[in-house]
Amino acid sequence: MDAKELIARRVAREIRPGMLVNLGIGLPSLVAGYVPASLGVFFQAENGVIGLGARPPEGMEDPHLTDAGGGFVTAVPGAASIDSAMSFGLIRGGHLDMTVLGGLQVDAQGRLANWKVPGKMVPGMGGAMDLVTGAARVVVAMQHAARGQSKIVADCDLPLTSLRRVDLVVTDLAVIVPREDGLHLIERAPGVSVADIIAATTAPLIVPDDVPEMILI
Amino acid sequence: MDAKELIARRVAREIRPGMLVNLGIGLPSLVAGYVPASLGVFFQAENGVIGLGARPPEGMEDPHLTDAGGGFVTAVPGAASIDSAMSFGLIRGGHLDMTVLGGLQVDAQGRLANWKVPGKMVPGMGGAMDLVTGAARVVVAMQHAARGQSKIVADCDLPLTSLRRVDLVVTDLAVIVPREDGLHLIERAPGVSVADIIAATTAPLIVPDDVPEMILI
Amino acid sequence: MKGALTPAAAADMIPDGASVMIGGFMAVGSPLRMIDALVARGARGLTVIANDTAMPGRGIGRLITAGCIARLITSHIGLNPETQAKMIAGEIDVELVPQGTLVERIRAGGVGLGGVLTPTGLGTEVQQGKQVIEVQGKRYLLETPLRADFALLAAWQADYLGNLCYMLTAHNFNPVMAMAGATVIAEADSIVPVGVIAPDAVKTPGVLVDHLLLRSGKGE
Amino acid sequence: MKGALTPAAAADMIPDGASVMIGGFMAVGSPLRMIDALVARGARGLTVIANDTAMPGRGIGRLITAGCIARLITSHIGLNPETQAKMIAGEIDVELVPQGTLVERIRAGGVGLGGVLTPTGLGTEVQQGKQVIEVQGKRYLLETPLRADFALLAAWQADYLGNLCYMLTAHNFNPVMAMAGATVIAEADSIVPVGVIAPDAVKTPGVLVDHLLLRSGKGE
Repeated sequence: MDAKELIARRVAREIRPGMLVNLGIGLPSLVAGYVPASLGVFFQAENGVIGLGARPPEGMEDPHLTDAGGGFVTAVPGAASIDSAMSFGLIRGGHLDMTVLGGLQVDAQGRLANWKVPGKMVPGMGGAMDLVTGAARVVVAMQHAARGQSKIVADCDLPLTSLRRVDLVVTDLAVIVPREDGLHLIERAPGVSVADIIAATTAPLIVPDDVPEMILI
Repeated sequence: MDAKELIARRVAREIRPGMLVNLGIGLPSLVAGYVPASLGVFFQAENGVIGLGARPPEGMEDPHLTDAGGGFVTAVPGAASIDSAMSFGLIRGGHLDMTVLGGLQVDAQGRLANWKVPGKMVPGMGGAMDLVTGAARVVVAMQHAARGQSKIVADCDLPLTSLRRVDLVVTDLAVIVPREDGLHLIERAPGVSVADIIAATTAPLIVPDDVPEMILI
Repeated sequence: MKGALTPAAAADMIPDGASVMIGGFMAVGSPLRMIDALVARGARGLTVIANDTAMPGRGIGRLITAGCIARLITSHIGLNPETQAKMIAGEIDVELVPQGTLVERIRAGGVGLGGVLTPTGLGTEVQQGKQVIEVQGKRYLLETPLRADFALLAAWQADYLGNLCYMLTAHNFNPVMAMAGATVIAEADSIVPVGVIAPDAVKTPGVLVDHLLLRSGKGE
Repeated sequence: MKGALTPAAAADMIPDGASVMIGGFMAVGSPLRMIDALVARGARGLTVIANDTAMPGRGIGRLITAGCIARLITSHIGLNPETQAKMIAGEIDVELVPQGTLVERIRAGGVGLGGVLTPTGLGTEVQQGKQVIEVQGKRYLLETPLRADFALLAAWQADYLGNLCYMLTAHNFNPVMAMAGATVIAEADSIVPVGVIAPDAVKTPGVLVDHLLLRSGKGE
């Protein structure tokens, strides 16, 4: 299993029956593939649909029905079309139960940076700032390191997405819960030791005596 | 012709082809009856329809289609249902070409009072404050006097509806244009003299040499 | 959507003293079965947020007559002399709000905005006690957001996920209130199976609705 | 509605240097014929307000490639490296705005509100140069309203009064932009006679629309 699949399968376990969930583009969008239909979860795509369904069969795509990355999708029975004002009204107004977003950095205060690398890459924040500010629960799904550098850092040196402390960070090495007193390591990936995680992390971690292995869907 | 019909017929002349017009409840609502269908005017009822039509035939009323006074109406071809947020978005956003409202008082600065008589009658402002603030053109349609008292006064002693100067006042005696320098008398009702109007008005009026008689639709 | 309720069960969920938004404009688009159930239960001390109080004997007018309401945030009570009389007698505390400001305050509450900057009411009694904010050389009143413990809605059609459609002038305050109640209860003229309402026809997504009333005649 | 135009005639109405809102999200729900006509006319110096610039060769991406845009107010340019390169080279002045803030700023402009009070962006780079307003003990950024000389919309269905319906995820920014352009031009997949669209299906009332594009193939 590759790192992305591992992260997506672990994040999928966070999703409860009946939730309204927004998945960011890229890695987070893989999570939908591991959420059983029986949970009755509704996925929101912030570009305008509640009740996002899987990719349609070849030849059955509709140019009016895409996800936030511009890829063709379907709609489940009971789906609703919404405009951008309603979409972000749901997000900012606290009606979204969970968002899963990618990250460039998370710091010791649990703050996320994911929209800009000054001078290098400026994709823009898109919906990320509203999602992190407004969603009831914010889950960051990202690789633990990029080009050998820890993405979990003492202080973000990249521009912040929000002052809000995210609720959970899931990486290919670990599951971390940011709390007021710091970053709590609560799970490790299969075959990864606590020492491996500490070595790969520049932020200080709070480590309990027992750090169980991730259970995956 | 009674006073209300006179006022409604004179106000109807203000309406231009293709306008979006809101008529207040009571006297102003009579104006619609004198606007030729050929003008292609759309009437908005602020409770939720653009393209208000006449009262339906007996037995064909629909409880989901009423005007702002709660009376049964119809919808013209091309009508649109709107919710209250869109309705007042149109009003406040300057998309409404004209509103015709009743009044309790208009003062020498052209300011309207029409929502409260302290201690006696407190209907509430409903949509009136938004209409007077936001409509491109505000026409007040009212009797010139009530219980022998002029309703066109030097200073409103009733609570104001808005600081905005209204654009036109049509009464059973006169047509008055409020401008920065005061109230200009521009027309008189059939058979009414300028002296009659001055006698019936406590606000100072600016009177040109020639005050023509109203032309009615 | 958590389930479908009888009007009586829904009224039992709403405690005395609760704040309650109620859709409708002169009783058109008001949840009439919910209102009757609140009257039947003898609700007391409610704070009601609604466009108007209709007329005596109709819609929200019934809550006025029955003495259910202690506080009222509304834009118009001109067609209900009972409301005016109870206000003047001090039995109901009434806050009068311009209609466009009222709907935006509810919307702001529902969509997580901190308030409304509106030119409406500037320089009038409505300004009293409020902050005036200047933006790009123009002055606006800062009006605060409104939320409520409950939002009671009327819809034309619902499905069992809680997706709602409204009809003609019965939309009015219902779509914005759907976003601003902590618990949202909707009564619909008809309830259809999931999948019957086209996505483009949905005006209030079901994720906002907590309970539907059972269809009239079921379980009553 | 004032009339139906060819794309070329519509593009001729829009002078160099104009501010233009353009609907769409990654080119879905963008007025593609209008965009091509602006490119064909060689428009220059436009200020474009839009959610994103799609990708090179698609939707608003074509305006970027053709050098029509001098200033851009947008939420996301991550999938268009040309936009990023031109921004870094100083050829396009880009203001990045959180998506929910962008849509509310446009709505505020369209509905006559003085600004938006949002928690989004507090304490981030987005806060720079902006007023922070405290309401009921919480802090919000004051974001200013946006309006434009033109709003260019895409709709699924229109009638000849300019009433518009949108389809699925092609709604996005179109309904709010319909309120915020001084002149509003819409292109629709189909145009039907007046009376064919049910009042409850109209998402943008025709009174907001100044011009429709003639149906594809007519007058081109």
